[in-house]
Amino acid sequence: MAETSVENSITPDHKGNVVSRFVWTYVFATDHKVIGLQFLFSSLIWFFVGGFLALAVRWQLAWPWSDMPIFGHMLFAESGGQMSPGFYNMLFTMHATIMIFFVIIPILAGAFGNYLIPLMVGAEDMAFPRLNMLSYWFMWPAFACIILSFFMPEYGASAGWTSYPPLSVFQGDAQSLWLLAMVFVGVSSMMGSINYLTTIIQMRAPGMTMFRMPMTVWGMFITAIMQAFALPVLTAALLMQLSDRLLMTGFFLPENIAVNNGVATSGGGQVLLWQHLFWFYSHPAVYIMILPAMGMVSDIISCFSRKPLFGYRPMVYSITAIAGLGFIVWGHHMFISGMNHTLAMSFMVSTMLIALPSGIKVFNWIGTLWGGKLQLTTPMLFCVGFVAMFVIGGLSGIVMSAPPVDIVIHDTYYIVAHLHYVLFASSVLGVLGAIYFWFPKMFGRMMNERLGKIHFFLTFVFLNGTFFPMHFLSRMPRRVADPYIYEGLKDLLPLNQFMTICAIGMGLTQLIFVANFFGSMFFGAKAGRNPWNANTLEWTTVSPPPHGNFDVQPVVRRGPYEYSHPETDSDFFPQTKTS
Amino acid sequence: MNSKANPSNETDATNGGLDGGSHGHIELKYQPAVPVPKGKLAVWLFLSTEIMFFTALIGTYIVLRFGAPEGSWPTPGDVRVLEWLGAVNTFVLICSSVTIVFGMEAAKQNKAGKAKSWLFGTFVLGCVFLGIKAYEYNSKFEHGIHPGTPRSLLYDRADLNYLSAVKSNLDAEILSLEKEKTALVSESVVPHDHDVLDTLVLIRAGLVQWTQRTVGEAENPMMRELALESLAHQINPRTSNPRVEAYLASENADVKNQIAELMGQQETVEQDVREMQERIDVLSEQLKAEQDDARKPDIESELSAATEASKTAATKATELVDLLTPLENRVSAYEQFNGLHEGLNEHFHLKLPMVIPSGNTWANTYFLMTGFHALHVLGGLVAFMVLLMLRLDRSRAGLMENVGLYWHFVDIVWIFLFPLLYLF
Amino acid sequence: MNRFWSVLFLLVPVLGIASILMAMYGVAPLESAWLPKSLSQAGDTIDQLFNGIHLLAAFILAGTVFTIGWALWRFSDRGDSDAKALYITHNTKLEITWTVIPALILVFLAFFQMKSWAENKMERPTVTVNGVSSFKPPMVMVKAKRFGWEFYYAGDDGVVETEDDIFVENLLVLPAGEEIVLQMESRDVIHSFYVPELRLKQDIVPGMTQFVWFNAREEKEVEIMCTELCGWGHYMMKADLNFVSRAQFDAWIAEQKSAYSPEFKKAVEPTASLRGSSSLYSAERLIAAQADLGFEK
Amino acid sequence: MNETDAINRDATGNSNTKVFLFVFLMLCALTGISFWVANSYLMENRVVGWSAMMLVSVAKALLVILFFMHLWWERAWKYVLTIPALFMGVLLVLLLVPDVGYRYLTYSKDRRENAPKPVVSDTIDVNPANYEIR
Repeated sequence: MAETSVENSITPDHKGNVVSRFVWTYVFATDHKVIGLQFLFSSLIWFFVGGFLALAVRWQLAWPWSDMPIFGHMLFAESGGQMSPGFYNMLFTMHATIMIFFVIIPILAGAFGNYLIPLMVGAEDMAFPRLNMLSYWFMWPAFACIILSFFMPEYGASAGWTSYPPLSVFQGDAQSLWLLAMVFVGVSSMMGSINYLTTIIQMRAPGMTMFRMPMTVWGMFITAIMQAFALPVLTAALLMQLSDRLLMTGFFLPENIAVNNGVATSGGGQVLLWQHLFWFYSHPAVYIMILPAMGMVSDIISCFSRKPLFGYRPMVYSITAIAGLGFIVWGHHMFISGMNHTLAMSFMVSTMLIALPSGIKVFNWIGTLWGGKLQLTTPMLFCVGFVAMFVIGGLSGIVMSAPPVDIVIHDTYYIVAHLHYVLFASSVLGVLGAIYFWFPKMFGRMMNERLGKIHFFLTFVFLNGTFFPMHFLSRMPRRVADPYIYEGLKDLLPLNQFMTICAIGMGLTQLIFVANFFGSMFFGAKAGRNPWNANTLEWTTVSPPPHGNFDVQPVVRRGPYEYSHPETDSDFFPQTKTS
Repeated sequence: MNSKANPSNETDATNGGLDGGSHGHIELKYQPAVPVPKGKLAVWLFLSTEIMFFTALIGTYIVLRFGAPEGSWPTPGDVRVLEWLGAVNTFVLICSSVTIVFGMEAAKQNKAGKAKSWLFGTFVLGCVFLGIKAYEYNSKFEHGIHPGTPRSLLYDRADLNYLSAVKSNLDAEILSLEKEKTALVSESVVPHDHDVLDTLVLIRAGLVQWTQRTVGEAENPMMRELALESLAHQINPRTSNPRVEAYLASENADVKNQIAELMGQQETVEQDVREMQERIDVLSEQLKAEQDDARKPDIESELSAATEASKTAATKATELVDLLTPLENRVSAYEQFNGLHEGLNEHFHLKLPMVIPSGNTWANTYFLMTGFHALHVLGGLVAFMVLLMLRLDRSRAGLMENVGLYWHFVDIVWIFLFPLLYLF
Repeated sequence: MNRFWSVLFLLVPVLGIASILMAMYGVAPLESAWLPKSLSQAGDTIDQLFNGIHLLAAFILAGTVFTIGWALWRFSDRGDSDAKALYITHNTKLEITWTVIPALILVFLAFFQMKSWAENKMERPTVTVNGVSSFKPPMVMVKAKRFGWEFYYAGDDGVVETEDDIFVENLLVLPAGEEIVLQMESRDVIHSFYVPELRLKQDIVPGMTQFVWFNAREEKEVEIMCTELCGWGHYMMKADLNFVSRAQFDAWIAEQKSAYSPEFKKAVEPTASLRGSSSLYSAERLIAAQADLGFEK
Repeated sequence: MNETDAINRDATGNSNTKVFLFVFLMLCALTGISFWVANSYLMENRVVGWSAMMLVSVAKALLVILFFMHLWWERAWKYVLTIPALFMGVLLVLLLVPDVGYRYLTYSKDRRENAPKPVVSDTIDVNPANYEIR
């Protein structure tokens, strides 16, 4: 089937209007760009599903037990439109699951990784196109499981995205589907990461040494390594939990635990073992969810500052250090879990250390801005927003890496604030910036700047309105359907209502993005090969690039960030240009 | 926007690739960082992910095994693990590693036929490995060693839950055998070989009900534990357990003494019954013979007193029999079952619940690790089957090497699993 | 327009730090946010760390984001000059400085708060009797279950998990001004014991016994929250914690003892007497086994 | 790239056969050794026996990796892959160890009552005369 999709597949107006041709080009695609777009579109769809779930969570926190507008009467006719506490648990569980496993990881590694890696290193395609196709296809069983789980008696898994046993073993069948979905996502990511690594190691264009690779590729490279090493551990743990649920084994269950139907499991297991194995993956996953964004942000900031990236090599080293340290800090999620307290201290020290490379990155981005000739385009605004928001997320990370402080804020809204500053305010802003930046390359047309800037402004304001006040709620436990049941939390209601209003605003703002995205796809101004005057290899080919990517053999002569180089007249210096 | 900077012109990009079969774009040159083919690099990367997968499994094993209460982990004999069979399997895998290496060498020298026969040898050895594995699994399933509670017959300690499980298991078995027997009789087929039913009935009377009684009456918790442990020991002795054996022997002696004592009592009572009977006979003769009405009431009252006494004695006799039956059952069960070296389960091919401390955790981890290893072996066999359909000349040596790398990895995993599961 | 964006970014640290300070020092309208007043010495230490790290973070936030905003203000391309951007690729001295200084701060932080961690989680109070020092025995055993809290006060023997324990549900009354040790166990899934006023939180893991200790200095009524998801009723898993004077506490305990008749005990915890089994499930299973074997007692 | 060249460009096929046979014999011998260790006096101190068996296993794995998987003949890139994998695998297991040691100490009473109990214990008095029989 690889041979069948030889078309210049990416051009939207390709000639054969036969259905089968469409199927071969867009469904059984082995071209990395088509697969990247497949990941992009499915992630964006899930992004809106996950967003709806988040809004429902916010609704309950602001107006607890009130009738949910529109959906309440569809779903809870018998209870008069109120959601049940179990449904609330499902909402945040599925919100987190979808946002992490179906949105951020696939959009960063799947969509941008697929689209950009071969283009940026000068390869015609991924090393193994068919494996690449499979890695997208393995997302579909996961999608199917998750969609199906919504129709199970509990409307989906509701044990939290961390799925801590024994609770997760007590849950209904939706939990088994959830575990299966995660196994499929894991297999998909593992196939993808092996593909990326091989491509980056073996298929760089002549002259493209490792230290001439753009930061985007570096980010993807390190991410792929982390996925390759961390995911198998999660897969093993997921399979063990699945067998605890279905085969009544007891890897994570102590003696004398009766699961739902009253049958005792054999016991002998260890509850904390799941948390160790889970966080061994899920802490690196935090970096998997931000390193590619950091790479893309570095490229975009350098491009629109018209200035070389400040400290390229330290940036690379700090990414590597983050990855290395990222594997030995997982215990900071478990400070108060009953883990050995001395072990907690060693995790605390490594956690403190990991703040260092993150800090270096921030300083280097600021160094890049300093003395530049900044063009405040939409992608640039999103990326500067990324840096500013990452500072907040990183600093609250330092606060909670101190175990005594973590005693207070663990599992409270402070954590929710922190993780949304890192995952939403940083990663998603970076992703949106990257979409605005590479949209011309993907579809051959520019996105609307005015709408883009309005989108940025509203998103930026509303996200801070939603997530910043959460820092003040370090006494409000998270995952609680009705916090106002506690006398001490009753006075937090107005603040929660304010956050919910901001969250609704943020949700509505994304409609501007949707309009801009689809409008520009068809009516945007035509983009040439290099609309941003950028240096990296993907801008040397046509937009969108044809199958095979390059019309001339790219030969790399310099690093990716030679903006405003004194030796040339123009303020940019493409990597392939002969001086 | 800015075309002057573009290093190339915009001509042939859009019409590239329209000429059917070929990709239609230029052949790009690369600068690989590692002097190996892409496929081999990918296999190595895949193997590093596999290392982490098995690390997680082995880590789980280590946590559960070394975190289990001191001294409770089952020995190979407890769970029917044959060390030598594991060693044979290790040998089989080592052999298969060698054969595939030779196959690859042959392919490199372009000897396709030779390569194929080496590969076929590897395939056969892999099948032998899986066959031995299947045999091992089967021998465990036969003994009720399953991962997971509903089918597993393993209990972590001899307690009341265990006793109740044995009781219900035994009752169900007896009931089904009895049903079978009735069905056979009603079909006027002579039931053959129902020794099993007799054995089960004796186990119920002489072991389970006895233990139940002992546990119910014992005041000393130590005695309760000993009674339960001795039941578990008789069903499935793990190692020689002098404490339980001494308990059983002394209990047996004690029971025999009680029987002797009761027998003595029984004789006296029987004597009484006989005497009473004689007296009644004499009295009723007297009553018949007596002509004097005035004396009749006296004899009648004497007779009724004698009848009463006889009745009491008879009751006492039956009571004694009631007391004696369990004791005698106990003694005959002891005589019949105590010498059994392998325990009831093994000797009579029964499936009664067994006490193997940490047995369930053992089964969970054992089947987890060997199961995933066996799945990997199976994957290798599938790859071999695909390879066997191809001509294995020099051009396929790289492919052979990749499959070989995977197979060696499977071998290495087994190299670690063998001591961990069989010898530790 | 460029000015507009730089002002937007300059507003981030201004508003952020202002609102944090308002929350920290209880200025309206954020007077009720942040943490409640600490009730214990250990809580004060944690508060100092918490606020201290926040002030440090605010300082760094101001420094970095102000620089970003200023860079946008100062270096934006307004199309009024042909000059190119500065060609700076790196500055080793600067980079070493901004690596070493944060590193020193972080290492200092790491070692600085180890003591507080040890005090809170590792150094369980001891008592010395006749020159032999041993761990202070727990005053109450906390049993978390879906969805409520059970508290077993040590009876006259001063030891928990014995027959004379006094059982109270969803209400914990403790004397203020004393070092108190609680023993924590779970009956089913993981729960977490959180008292914001004491800055105390501990996950309660089934099958595990853990201890927490604290010393509240005031008489106050506070709440115990569950902070680990434990099922649909997680949100209503709440208990009251009343700190009272020693005299009031003794009176309360005496009252509980008299109210705590054997019949009541049997009614509320039918399983507690069964050979000390403390998990709901094992007790149920034992009852079933006993009924099966004919040992109803 | 010529795929066959990538493998042991220095060694001829003939000498390889001898190496492979030697490795095979070594592997068999080492399997025998670990089998012997398991049944020997070394297991009297279990930690010694376990470490000995693990060392033997590491030796066997090294033999397979170096010769059968050709790493002996590969260039330096081999370290890039093998060292991180080794590092992370060992680390994961090592960091689980404190919780292993911690585990049995923190058993709750309930769990201890239902936990597996070793059947044979030398410390218990085996003389039944010391127990009252009804």
